[in-house]
Amino acid sequence: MSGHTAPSLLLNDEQKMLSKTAHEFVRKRAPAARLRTFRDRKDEVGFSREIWKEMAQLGWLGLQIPHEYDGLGLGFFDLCIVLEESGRELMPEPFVSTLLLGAQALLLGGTGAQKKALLAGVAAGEKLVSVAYEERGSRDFRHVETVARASDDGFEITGEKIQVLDGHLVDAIIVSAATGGGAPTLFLVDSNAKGVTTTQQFRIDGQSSAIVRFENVAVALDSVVGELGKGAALLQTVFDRAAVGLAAHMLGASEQALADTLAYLKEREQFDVPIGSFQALQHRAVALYTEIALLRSVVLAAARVIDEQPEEVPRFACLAKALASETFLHVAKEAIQMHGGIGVTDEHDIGLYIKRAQATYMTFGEPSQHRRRWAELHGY
Amino acid sequence: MSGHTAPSLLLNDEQKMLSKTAHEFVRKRAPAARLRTFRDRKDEVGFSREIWKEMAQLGWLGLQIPHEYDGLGLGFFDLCIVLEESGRELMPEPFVSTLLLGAQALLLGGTGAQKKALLAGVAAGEKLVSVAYEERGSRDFRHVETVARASDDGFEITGEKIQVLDGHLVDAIIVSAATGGGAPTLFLVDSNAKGVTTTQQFRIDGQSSAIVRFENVAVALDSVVGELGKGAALLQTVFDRAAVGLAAHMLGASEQALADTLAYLKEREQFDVPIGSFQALQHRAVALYTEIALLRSVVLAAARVIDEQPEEVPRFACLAKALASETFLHVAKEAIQMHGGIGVTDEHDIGLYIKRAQATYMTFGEPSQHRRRWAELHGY
Amino acid sequence: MSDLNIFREEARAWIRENAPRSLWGTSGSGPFEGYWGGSKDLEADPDILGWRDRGIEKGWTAPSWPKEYGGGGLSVAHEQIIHEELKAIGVPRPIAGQGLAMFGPVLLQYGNDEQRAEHLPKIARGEVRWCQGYSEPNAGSDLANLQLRAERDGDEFVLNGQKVWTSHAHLSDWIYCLARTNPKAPKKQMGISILLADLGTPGITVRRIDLISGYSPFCETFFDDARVPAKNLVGELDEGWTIAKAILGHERSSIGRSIARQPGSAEREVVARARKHLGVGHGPIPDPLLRDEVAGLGMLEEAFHLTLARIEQSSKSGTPGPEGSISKIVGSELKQKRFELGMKVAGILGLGWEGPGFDDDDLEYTRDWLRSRATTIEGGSSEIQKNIVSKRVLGLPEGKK
Amino acid sequence: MSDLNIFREEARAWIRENAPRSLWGTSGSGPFEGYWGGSKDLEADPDILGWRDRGIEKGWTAPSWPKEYGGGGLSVAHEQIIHEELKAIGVPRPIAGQGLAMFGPVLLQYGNDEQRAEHLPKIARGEVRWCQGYSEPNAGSDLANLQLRAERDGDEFVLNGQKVWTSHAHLSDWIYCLARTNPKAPKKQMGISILLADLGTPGITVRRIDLISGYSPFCETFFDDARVPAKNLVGELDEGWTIAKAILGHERSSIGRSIARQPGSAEREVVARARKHLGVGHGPIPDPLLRDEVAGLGMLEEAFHLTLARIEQSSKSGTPGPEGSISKIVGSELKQKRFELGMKVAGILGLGWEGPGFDDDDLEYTRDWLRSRATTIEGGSSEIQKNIVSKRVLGLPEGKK
Repeated sequence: MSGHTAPSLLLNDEQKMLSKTAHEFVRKRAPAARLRTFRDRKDEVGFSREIWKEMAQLGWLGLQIPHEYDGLGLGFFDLCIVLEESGRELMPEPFVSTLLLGAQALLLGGTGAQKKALLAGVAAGEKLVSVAYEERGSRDFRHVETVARASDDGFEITGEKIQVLDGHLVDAIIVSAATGGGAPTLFLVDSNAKGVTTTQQFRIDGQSSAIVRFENVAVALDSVVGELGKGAALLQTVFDRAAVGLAAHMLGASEQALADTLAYLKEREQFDVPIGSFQALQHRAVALYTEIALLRSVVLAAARVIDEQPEEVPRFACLAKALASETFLHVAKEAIQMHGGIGVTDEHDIGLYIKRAQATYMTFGEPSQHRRRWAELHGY
Repeated sequence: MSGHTAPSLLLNDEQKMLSKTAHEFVRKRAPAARLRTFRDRKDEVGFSREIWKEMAQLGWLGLQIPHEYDGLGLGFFDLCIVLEESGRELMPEPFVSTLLLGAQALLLGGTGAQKKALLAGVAAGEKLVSVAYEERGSRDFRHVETVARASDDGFEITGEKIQVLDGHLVDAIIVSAATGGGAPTLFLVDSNAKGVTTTQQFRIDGQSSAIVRFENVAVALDSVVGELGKGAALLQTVFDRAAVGLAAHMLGASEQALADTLAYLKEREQFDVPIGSFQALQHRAVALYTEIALLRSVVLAAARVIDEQPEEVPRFACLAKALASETFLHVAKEAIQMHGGIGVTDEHDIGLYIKRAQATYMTFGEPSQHRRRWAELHGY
Repeated sequence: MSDLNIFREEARAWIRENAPRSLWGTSGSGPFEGYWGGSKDLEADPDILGWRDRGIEKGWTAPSWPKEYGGGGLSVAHEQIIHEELKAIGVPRPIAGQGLAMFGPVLLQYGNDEQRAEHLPKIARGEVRWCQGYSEPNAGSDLANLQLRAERDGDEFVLNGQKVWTSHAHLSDWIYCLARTNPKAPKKQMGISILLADLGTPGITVRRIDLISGYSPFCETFFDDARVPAKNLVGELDEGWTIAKAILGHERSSIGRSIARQPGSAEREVVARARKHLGVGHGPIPDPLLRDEVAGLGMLEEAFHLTLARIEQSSKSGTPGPEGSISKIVGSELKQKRFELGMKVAGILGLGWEGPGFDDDDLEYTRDWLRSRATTIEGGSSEIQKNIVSKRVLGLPEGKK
Repeated sequence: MSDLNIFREEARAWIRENAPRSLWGTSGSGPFEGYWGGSKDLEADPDILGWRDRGIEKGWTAPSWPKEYGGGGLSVAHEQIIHEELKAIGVPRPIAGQGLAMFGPVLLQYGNDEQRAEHLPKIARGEVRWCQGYSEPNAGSDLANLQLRAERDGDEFVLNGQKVWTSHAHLSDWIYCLARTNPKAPKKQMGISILLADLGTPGITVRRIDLISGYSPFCETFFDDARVPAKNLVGELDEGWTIAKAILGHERSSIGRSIARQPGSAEREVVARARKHLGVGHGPIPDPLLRDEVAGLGMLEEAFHLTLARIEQSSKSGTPGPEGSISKIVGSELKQKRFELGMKVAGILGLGWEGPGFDDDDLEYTRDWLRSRATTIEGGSSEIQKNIVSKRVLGLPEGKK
């Protein structure tokens, strides 16, 4: 993509201001150290509902949600600005479940009624929505063992989903279940519906999640999201966006881990000099900086493309998520190594980054899966 | 392989002496700079017949050849000692064609008469033998387009082989050709036989090679090497040994390239200090040293295993060749980079190593092919 | 039959007769694997305690220590045979740990008779457990920068400062540590002494350190006007650095080896995880990229073990090569790669910290993966190892740092 | 319509009318692509010479130079439009090379009127070709260590010493070079001056350098009591280093960009080679490992181009980010990876040096692969670039080296 055909990769003045404000908010209000607190008390929520509400009041949750649902009607690009900052402190708030999965599924496939019922609540920070798609027995979201059997006035869903992000906390769950012929369909299910049970799970990265079991859960015909039997294609489109949004989060996390490491390299002295004066570490730090600079270009482009060139989204989603996964994990490993002994202690924040890095690496496709899809998209 | 079950990886006193003598001989008589001379005058031989003869007189060509064919009757391990030293100066003499391909094919599959006709000559440095197996149309030696049609009193071979090492110089060629059902059989062909024509080829690495064409070349029944239709299995066994021998050569080349680079790092000054005092280069040099140390263990083990544990040869051949390929190419690239500008000039020897590295990388299987076979051998 | 061969038969017979069946196959029989003794970590298993007692009786808790100090009075060669025979059936040494493996030998070489008589028998009997006090917050890679102050006051030294990474300090009775006895020495390597301290001494407190993987045996040990008898000085005053370096060198060369488990085990472990998590019971791992990575790991593992074997064979033949210095670097990288790949094949099922939805094996594996990040840091970081190889093996000029 | 837009239409029209059809699509239209002129490398193609003449006539060989010096008297913005319109149809600039791209701007900024009047018109008319004399055998990464001596003797400087990597010196008429005019200056960056020399001066000899890839435009240039008029000093005596640094900075930032070819071209090239050498005309590349590597290359390429675009957009908006400093590092790595992968897919058919059995494309590719090894060395090695980024961008403390 040459200079004059590349999408615009710059922030306008409002976006720069948004970035700055979000940066300050996150660094001040939502330090990564919170993750240990939530973990140690086995917090039933795992994040701060107040902070989520505050972000809603600042308009950040509704950035991309259309005016008609009380959002600001801006772009996915704007949302990514906030997501990037959320990554700096590894915020466990429900960005992925609600803004990247639930809201995108509704925006892309929801009926007017479904959107109306939920999107305004999402923008207001009052409603949480997640998508339940992971199963124990399958690593391919196109193949589901959860089934939705046609009933007199709708469907009955039975099955189990694992690691549903915020699954025990959300108001509504969009679940993939096999309908006639085995192809998945997405259904919008009220979390309080009879037959839905959740069990909280505890992951290394502190992202709230749950096992969600569906036992003959009755849903009406109008609970289908998108088209019957076409859930896989819709999910793929949702994942493409979610992957880009998550990549923005990972970009922020990588940047902060490097920033913390650079600060440590300048401050920590051994052999009577700052360890950052050792050339071997300098060159490795430059390698990290370089990877992050590439990642930044790619994330900005992918976010822009979601708003402006829908046909290019799959290509850029692969690119952004593959690079984000490799870069974040690499940065996180090097950050620990350069911190030395304290880097592996639980009390220092830098070790939290590798846990999020591993979790995000495994979410919405590993790099090799994205490279395979990229190759297919390029015809080889 | 734990300490007490690993094969012996040490040289005995005779072998140490052999290593030392060969080292001195190669460094003094056969400097890598010769490659440029042969290349620039388009030398029809591409190596020194005198040096080959001298090495024969020193007993080095017959180290592994049995007493009955005028060899010393020692092991493949001993041969690898000389091969390692030959690698230091990238010797283009016909080690691979004659000692690793031709002689091994005869030793493993030759009839008494075939061995008798050639092996003593090989040990004496008077006869050269090569194996012709590469074809333009196939990258799998099990599939050959050269055919051997049954005739009244034998076969008629027709086809073209490329990059036959020393193909234009050898006395006899062992060629793979498809017999009934398409399975390859190996035939021993006199180079002067009617219908054999050769065209010298010029490769980057200065290893002599040729296109060899067979046009209705008549061979007798007793020219079959090994069994009819079982050429592929025999070739695989030959390649396993050849891969280990070539890995020994690559080990020597890697060691010398690193040694030359270390010398340069100590001698070259920039910014008023030897560039070898820069930590980033130091750590990269240590990485090379480490890889070479691992390669040395693996090559010694593989060579020993050929002599003592035939059932383990495939595993160790994969291991040795895969590591040798990755290590040598990595060392060669870093050697140039650390030499800076003069590293890429034709007049400095260090640039010769990358050419040999690329050629040997591509010979007897690339690393990924060896890893695949390794996985198969380990049942996964 | 040589003396040693006869002894091997005797040792084998005695071990197989005396080691409780329940312990067979439970241990790699290394110096740090097994029951560490001491007054704080009480063991309940009667078989373990019985085996300890049989070992003490026989003098084989410390086979090569003099009998007067509770040892077996045997040669090092005899001791090695005992350990090999234990390893052959996977039985732990009767007692293991710092005291026997590290501190005892130091005291034998550098201590005085009074110190030996006081401390060694209690170690050999597993009554007193020792830990090591080396690193400090500002003395990690640059260990000689240590600042724990020991000031002479009459018949005592008064200790003030802090040690870190004092493994198992919370379970130990005594600590041997490096302290700065002369802060005015012209070089920081000078003015350091080795002192022994009872961890029950007033002013000494121990605080556990959790790692990113959770619980760990690491501690911080604080000294606040802790008074230690002057007779607890090992070796000469202000000349402890030489001893410390010797211990460190020993430690480094043993770490690489200690990382080495059964050859092929890393590869088999990852293959087993791939089969479990990819749902393929046999045959090729279906993802060719993963299969290639597993094979690469297997090859690295084999190359590492062959290199360890080569080092061992060379040192036995009296011509140790310089390759020993790389075993820590390669071993720790191998360990990290193993866990990285094992995590990769597990996908999201490797993301559990605790609790429902994750099985115990996966949870433990994930903790081990996190723990493995420390491997390239502890015991001399890879960077320090590379500096050492660069200077001592490759002869590259000392950087101005 | 703005002035510039009107000018763009005029430029487009003029170029399409005047550029010979045979040259369309033949060039990336960069500053170094096309006919370099001079008295030694005579061009025979009448279309190229005709295009040169039309360019000279129009003043568009050097659009932004003053008219009095043979330029077009236009603004830099106008010049850029001309170059964009050339690029749009792939027509080379009427004249290209060092003189127009590098030396001319230096003379405009730092030279005096007499020097400008003497040299610039001949460059703008393509009559005199220039080369650059910077590096020396002992002044590569450490350029300030240069030793070419220039001693004042009356109205002349007497030059003794050697330059290396003087690209195209054998085809050039003049050289601008850095020389040491004061060997006693307290720092090595001081006492350096910029001097111009006619390569026909007695005592100057040029020797070509072959690379591992074979023929190259590089030369060594030797000075043996070569006498140069004192008026050939550019800028102040002994103060040439500042100018040299400015030129180098410009050069570095342009190298990364110059490596960048058409986005996606590296990936397409490797895919085409895979199809040719693996015998698959369409569909997936059958080897999943190779396919994965190709996709990785394609992703890196796209990320690189997006980063170049981001740098360009930032600099236009007046807030250039610090990322520019990495374009040389990434661009050169991308180039090397491309050729390494292209060689890998060719197998043994990539091993040809010349002659029978190898097709011309493969032979050229192999030479290009070898040539690519220099990419991370020339124009400031990757190591030097990393030092620069470490210090100036990351703010890491200067090592004591």
